[in-house]
Amino acid sequence: MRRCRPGRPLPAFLRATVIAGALSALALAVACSKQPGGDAPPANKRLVVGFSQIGAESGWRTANTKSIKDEAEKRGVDLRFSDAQGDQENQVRALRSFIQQQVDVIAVAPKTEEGWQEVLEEAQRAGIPVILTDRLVRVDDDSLYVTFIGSDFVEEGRRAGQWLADQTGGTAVIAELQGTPGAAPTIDRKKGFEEIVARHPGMTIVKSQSGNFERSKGKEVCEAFMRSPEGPQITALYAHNDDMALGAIQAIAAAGRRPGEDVLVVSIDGVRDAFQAMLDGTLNCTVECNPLLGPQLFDTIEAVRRGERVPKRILTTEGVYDRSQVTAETLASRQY
Amino acid sequence: MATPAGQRSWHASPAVWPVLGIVSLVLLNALFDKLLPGGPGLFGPGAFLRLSMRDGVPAGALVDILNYGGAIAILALGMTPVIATRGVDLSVGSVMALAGAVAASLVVADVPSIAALATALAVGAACGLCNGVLVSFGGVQPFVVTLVLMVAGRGVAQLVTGSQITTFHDPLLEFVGLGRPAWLPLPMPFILATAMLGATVLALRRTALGLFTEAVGSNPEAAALVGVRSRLLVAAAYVFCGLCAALAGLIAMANIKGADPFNAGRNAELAAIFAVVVGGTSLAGGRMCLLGAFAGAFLLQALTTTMYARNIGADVAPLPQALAILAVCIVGSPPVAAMLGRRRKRTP
Amino acid sequence: MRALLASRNLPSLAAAAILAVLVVAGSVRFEHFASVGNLSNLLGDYAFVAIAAVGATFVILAGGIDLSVGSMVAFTAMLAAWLVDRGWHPLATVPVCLAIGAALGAAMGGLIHAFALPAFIVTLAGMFALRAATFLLHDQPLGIVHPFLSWMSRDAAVPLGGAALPARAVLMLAVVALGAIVAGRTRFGRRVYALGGSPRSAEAMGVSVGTTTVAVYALAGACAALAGVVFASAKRAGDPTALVGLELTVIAAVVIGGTLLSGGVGSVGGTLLGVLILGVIRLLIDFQGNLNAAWTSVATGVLLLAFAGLQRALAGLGGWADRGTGGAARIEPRLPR
Amino acid sequence: MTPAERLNHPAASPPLVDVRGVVMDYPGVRALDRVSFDLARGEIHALMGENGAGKSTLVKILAGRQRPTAGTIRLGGTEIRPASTRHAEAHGVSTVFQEIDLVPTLSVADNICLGREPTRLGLVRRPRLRARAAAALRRLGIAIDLDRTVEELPTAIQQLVAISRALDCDARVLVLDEPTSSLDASETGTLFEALRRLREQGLGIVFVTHFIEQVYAIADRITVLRNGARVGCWTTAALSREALVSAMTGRRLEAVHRGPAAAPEREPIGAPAAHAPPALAARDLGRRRSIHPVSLHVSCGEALGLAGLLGSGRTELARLLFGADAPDTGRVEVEGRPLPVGSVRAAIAAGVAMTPEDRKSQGLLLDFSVRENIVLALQSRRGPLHPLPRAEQDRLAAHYIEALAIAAPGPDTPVGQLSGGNQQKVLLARWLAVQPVVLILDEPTRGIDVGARAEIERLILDLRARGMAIVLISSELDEIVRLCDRALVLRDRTAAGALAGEALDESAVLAMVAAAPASASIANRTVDEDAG
Repeated sequence: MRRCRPGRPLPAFLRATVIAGALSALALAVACSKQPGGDAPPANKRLVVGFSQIGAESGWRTANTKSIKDEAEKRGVDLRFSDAQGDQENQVRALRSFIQQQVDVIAVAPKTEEGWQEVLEEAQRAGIPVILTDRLVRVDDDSLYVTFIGSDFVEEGRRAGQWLADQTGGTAVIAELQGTPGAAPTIDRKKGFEEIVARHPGMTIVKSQSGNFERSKGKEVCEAFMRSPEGPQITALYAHNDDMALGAIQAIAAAGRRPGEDVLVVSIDGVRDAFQAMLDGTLNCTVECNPLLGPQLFDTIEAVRRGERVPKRILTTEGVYDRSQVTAETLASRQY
Repeated sequence: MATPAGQRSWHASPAVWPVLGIVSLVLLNALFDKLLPGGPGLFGPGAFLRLSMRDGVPAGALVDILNYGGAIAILALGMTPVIATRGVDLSVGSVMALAGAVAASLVVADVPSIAALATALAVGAACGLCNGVLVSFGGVQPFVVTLVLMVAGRGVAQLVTGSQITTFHDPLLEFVGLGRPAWLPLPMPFILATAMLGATVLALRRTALGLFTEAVGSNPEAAALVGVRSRLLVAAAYVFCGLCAALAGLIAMANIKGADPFNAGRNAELAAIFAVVVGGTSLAGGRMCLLGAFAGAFLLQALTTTMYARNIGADVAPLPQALAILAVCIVGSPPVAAMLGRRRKRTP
Repeated sequence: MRALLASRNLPSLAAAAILAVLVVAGSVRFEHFASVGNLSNLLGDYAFVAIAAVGATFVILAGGIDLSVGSMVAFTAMLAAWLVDRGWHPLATVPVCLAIGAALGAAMGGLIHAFALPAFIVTLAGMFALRAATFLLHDQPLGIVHPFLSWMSRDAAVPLGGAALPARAVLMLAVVALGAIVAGRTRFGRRVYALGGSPRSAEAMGVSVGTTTVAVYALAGACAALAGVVFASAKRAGDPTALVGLELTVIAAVVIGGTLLSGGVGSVGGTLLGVLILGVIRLLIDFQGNLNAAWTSVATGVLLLAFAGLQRALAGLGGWADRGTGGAARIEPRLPR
Repeated sequence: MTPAERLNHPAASPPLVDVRGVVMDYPGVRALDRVSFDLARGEIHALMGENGAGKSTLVKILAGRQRPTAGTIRLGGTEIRPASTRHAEAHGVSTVFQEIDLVPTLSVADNICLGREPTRLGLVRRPRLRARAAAALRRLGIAIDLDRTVEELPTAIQQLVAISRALDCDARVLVLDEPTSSLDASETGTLFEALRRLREQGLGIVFVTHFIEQVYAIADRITVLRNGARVGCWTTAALSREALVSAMTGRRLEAVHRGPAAAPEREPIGAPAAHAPPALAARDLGRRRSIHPVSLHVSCGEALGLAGLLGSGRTELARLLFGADAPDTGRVEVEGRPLPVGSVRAAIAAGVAMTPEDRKSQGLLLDFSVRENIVLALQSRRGPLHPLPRAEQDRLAAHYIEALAIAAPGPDTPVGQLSGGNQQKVLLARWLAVQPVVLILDEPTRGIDVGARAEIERLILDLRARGMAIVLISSELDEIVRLCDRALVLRDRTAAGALAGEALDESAVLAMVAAAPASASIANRTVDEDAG
C-alpha cells in the first residue's frame, strides 16, 4: 500500500512561481531564436523557397544540404530549410508548413517514392510549384510537380553494372552490398545493376546482403562474404554506396585478397573518401551521384519563377569515375 | 565468475542460458554446413566452424563473433549495473557516436592519439555523469533522462564532426579495433571486452561495490538503512556505463578507421539491454550477472553472424532475433524457473 | 475546480500551458503561424500518432510500456495497402487490421502476464518481429490507388474557417474522445488505473490482473492498427521502412501529456496535448527554417529535458526538500515492466 | 462446548455466521484444527490470540482467500463456500486486511467503488458513484473529500476508507483484521464510534486485534484461539482480563496488576547518569509532523523500552535516533559525542544499529543469501573498497547461524525462503556483526512464532547482560516489562511519561497509554495534516 511518494504537493505560490518561471523562459527562448533574414516582410519581395531535406544520414546528404544552403545565400534567396531527421512524415509536415507560409517555390528531396499524392495536390491547389530533387516520387498525375532534378538510381545501377561488364568482358562472380532494406536507392540500384547482369550470362551475383549503407556493416557483411564457401570465387564487389564499399575494402584486404585487383570494387555516390580509395588503388570505380545540386536547383527555381517551361526531368551532371582517371588534383577538387 | 561463484552450481547461474544459446547456434550452423547439399561440410572452406590462419591470426566465423561481439559486450557490461539499480540507459548508442566523433576529430586535428583516446573516454564518462546526477540526485526517471541524451547526443556528435564521416589514419586508434596483438592473436575488441569483464568483476566482486549496487536495486530502503550511499552508487553506475559506451564507440570507430556520427551505435541500447536481460539480470533491478550479460552480447552477435552465413535477408532477420529473445526470456522466467525448480527437487 | 487543480492533474495543466505559450510565441514570432490551416494540418498530420498514442496511454497507465507501436503501425499499414492492392475496398481492411492488431497486442499482453516477463522485452521482441513481418508481406513501398482514398483526401473533409479538417483528424478526435471516456468513465478504465497504481492492491480488490493486462495490450494493438490504416490511407501506400522510432515519439507524447511512466496517473486528453506539443515544436522548427539536423536533435533533446525537469519539479519539489535532509534515499520507481 | 459458551450463546435467532469444525492444513502444518466460531447479528465479536494462533488463517477463510481443508461455513443458515474475495463479498462478507488494500493513485470515491461502479450503458455514473461513496463514508460518520487521492491521506483515514469500501457492497458481516494497529487513540475512538454505529445497523463484526483494552472497550463477545485451536468463547463481561490473557497464552498469570495505575514514578528522562556519559542520549529530539521533542538516554547494559501504540511516534523516534530521518530540533549523542544530524552512516560509525519495523520492505534483501544479509551492515561500515574476505564472511555467517540458531539450510539460502523468526534473527545477526554500542530494535518479535520469539527475547537479555545498550520498541507490553529496565511511554507522538523498576508493569504502561482520551475528530485532523 505504501508507496515511495516524492512528497507533498508544493505550496501553491511555489507551484505558480515554478510554472511562471519555466513558461517565461520557454517563451523567451522561442522569441529570441530570431534568425537573420528569417522573418520580416521583405521590402523588395525576396524569393522564398521552402526546402525539405530527408535528414543527415550521411556525408553525402550533408554535402547536398550545404550546397543548397550556400547557393541560396549566394543568390539572396530566403530559404526555409527543414530537416526531417530521416522521417518522411516530417517531410510531409514540412511541406504543409511551407504551404501555410505561402512560400514561392517548394523543393523536396523525398525519402521514398510513395506517399506524396495528397500533399502535392494541396500544394497545387495553393498554386505553389514543387520541384523534386535527388529522388522521384510516384503520383497519379505528374503535373503535381514541375520537374525532377537529380540522378536516376536505376541508371546509376546500370552504369555500375555496365562498367563492370566492360571491365571484365562480361564475366564476374559478384557479391552485392545492398543499402537499407526497402529504401528507394536500394531497390533501384539493385534493379539497374541486375538488368545489366541479366544481359551477361557470364556475370552472376552469388552473394547479396544488406549493409544498411553503413561503413561498419559493409565491412562486417563483406567479411562474411569472403568467408563463405563462395568467397574465394568472388571477383567483384558491388556496393550501393561508397561508405559500404570503403568498409568492404578493409574486409577484402583482411581476407588476404587485394581489393581493386583480385576483387574489383565498384560503388555509387562519389564521395571524397571514395576518390582517396581510388587513388590508393583499392576502389576501382564509383558512379557519381552528385549532391551539389544547389546551383542547378536555383537556376531551375528562377526559371520557374520567370514562367519559363522547364523540362520534366533535369539530369544532373554526373560521371562514372574509373580509378585510372583519378589524380591528386581530382581529389583536391572534390568538395564532399 | 560474475556472481558469487562458489555457492551456485553451474546450471543455476543465469549465464548458462546465453551460453547454451551460443552453443546451439554454432551447432545449428555446423549441422546446416554438414547436411545441406553442396554445403562445405563441417570444416570445409566457408564452413562456420572452419578456422583458418591468416598472417598468424586465426580467422573465421567464430572469430568474427568474438570480434564484433566485443563492443556489444562492453556496452552490456556497462549497462548491467545500471539495470541492477532499477535504471536503464538508452543513450549508449549516442555516446558511442559522440566518443568516436571526439577521438577522430582530435586525431585529425593532430592531437596525440593517446590524448584523443583519453578525451573520448572522459567525454563518455561525463555523459554518464549527467545521466547519473539527473537520475539519482534529480530524481528524474532514467528512461526520460537517457532518452534526452539519446536524442541530443547524436546531434552533438554530428556537430563535432561537421556532419561528415571523419576518416583518420592513426596506428593507436586503429589498434583499438583492428589490432591483433602478437602475444595473443585474437581480435582486439574481444580482448578489450574480456579485460573489461575481468576488471568489472574484480571491481564489483572483489570489493563490496557489486553487493551494494545489487542491494540498492533489490531494496533501496534497506540499503539506505545500513548506510549504503545509494545515490552515489547509482550515479557511479551511469558514469561507468558512459565510460563503457565510449570505449565501445572507440572500437566501432577504429574498426572502420572512421567516426560515423550518423550510424555508429544505432540501436546499440537495444542490443545492450537485450544482452543484459538475456544474461539473467532483471529489469526490475537487484541481482546482476556480469558474465551472463557478456555471454548475452556474444549470443546476439552469433545470431547476426548466423544470419549472414545462412544468407537471411537483413529485412527478415529481426524475426528469428525476436523469437530468440522471447525463448531465452521465457526459459528464464520466474514461472518456468519455478516449474523447473520443482522438477529438480522432485528428482534430485 | 478543486479536482481539476489536484496535484495529479498538474503535469497535464503544465502541458496545456506550455502548448499555449508555444503557440503564442510562434504566432508573435512568425507570420502565418496562427492559422486555421496550420491547426488542421497539425491535427491531420499527427492523427495517426495521436491514435497510436491513445493506446499507448492505456498501456502506460496500467504500468506497462509498448515498444512495438512503430512496427505495429507500419505492419498494419502495409497489410491494409496489400489488401487494397489485392482488390479489397479500403473500408473492408479496417476490421481485419483492427482484429489482427488487437490479437497481436493480446498475445504480447498474454506473454507478459503468463511468464511474468518485462513488458520492455516482450514488446521489443514484438517490435523486431513485426518489422520483419512487414518486410515479409512486401519488401518495398507499396503504393495503392483507389477511388475511395482519392475521395477521402479531396472531399471528405470538414470545412473549418477557410481550411478543411481532414477526415482522419476528425477520426482522431473521436478516438481521443472515446479513449478519454473509456479511461475515465468505464469500469475497464478504472481497472487500468488501479492496475498501474498498485498491481497488488488492485488484485486484492478484485481486479483481474491477467485479463486487464491482456485487454490493455490488445487495446494498444488495436489503436496502433487503426493508426496504421489511417497512415496507409493518408499516404496511399504501405512502407516497410516507415515509422522506425515512432514508439519513442509516442512515449514522449504520453509522458509530456502528464502520464507517469510508473503508471496509475495520467489522462488520454493529456496525451493529445503531448502530441500537439511535439507537433508545434516541429512546426516551430519548420517555420524557423534554419536549423540543421544536428541542431534539431539537440533542440529536441533540450526541450524534452526541460519538460522532464519541469514535471519533476511540479510533482515533488516538496519531496526534494525531504530528500535533501532525509537519510533514506528514495530511488525512482522501477522501470515499468 | 464449554458450559460458559452454552450459557452465552444467543439462542434466540440462528447465528449470522456459523463456522463449524474448520480445518486448515498447510504442507507440514495444521494452521487450524476443528475451529468453530459464530457471530450474531448486531454483534462485535473479538477474535484474539497470540501470533500464530490461527487468527489470520480464519480471517482468510472467511474472506474467501483460502478454502478450508474441512469444515463448513454457514451464513444465515445456508452453507457458503467463498472462493474469492469477491465471492465472499457477494455473500455479504467483507474483509479489511491489515495491509490496507487500496490503490494509492485513485481517489477515495474510486477506491470505495472499484470493481463495482454503478454503470449505465457501460459508462460509470459519477454522481451515483460519489453518492454511494459518500453514503458509505457517512455510515462510518466521517467526512473526507471524495476526490483526494488515497496516497495523500494519513494511514488512519486510509483504514477508514478501506472499511467504507467493505461496507459499500451491502455487507452483512464485516471482518476487520487488526484495524487499529496503525491508528492513534483518537482515531481508534473514531473507528469505534463508527463500529458501534454499524452494530446498531445490525451488522455482525469480527474484530481481530492484539489490544486487550480495545476489546473490552467495544467487543460483545471474545473468541480466543491458541495454536490453531479454539480455547473458548465468552461474553466480554464474563471474562476478566486475567482470564483472557491466560486463555491466550495458556499460562496462568499471577501478576497482571489491576491496581490503580495512578502516579507512576516519573523519572527525569533527560538526566544523564552520574558517572560515564550514557551510550545513547537524545535531547529535545523532534521532527515536524512526526514526533514532538523527546529526551532520553540509555546506558550500557541497560534496556530502554519505547512503549506506545503503533503510530504513537515510537518508530519515528527510533528513526530519528538512527539518523534515518533528520530531526528539526534536538540532537543525539553517542557516548557523549554528538552525531551529525540525519546521517545513517555517521550513526553506524558511532556504533548505533537499528533493525527496522518492517523487516521485509526495510530490512532484508529477500533474494540475497543469509550470509550476504548478515555481512551487509559490517561491510557498509568498512566501506566498499575494504571487502570482507570470503573466509571471514563465511566465518561470521556460520557463527551467527549457530549462535542465534538460525534455521536455514545453509548460509547461501536466500533469506526470502526463511520463516519470519529466522529472518528476524538474520537481521539481528547483521547488526550484531558490527558489534554496536547501541542496538535499536523496532518490533523484533512481530509476526514470528512463539518459539522464535522466546529465543529472540533471550538473546536481547543476553546482549543487555553483556553490556550493550538496547532500545526496544514493542507492541507487546509484556515484552517491554520483561526485557526492559525502563520504559518511555509515547502517546500521540509525545512522550507521555516514563516507568522504571517496580513501577514498570503492563497495567501502568497501559494506563499511561490510555490516559488522555483525544477529542479532536478525524475530519479535523485531516485538515490539520493538510495545513501542515
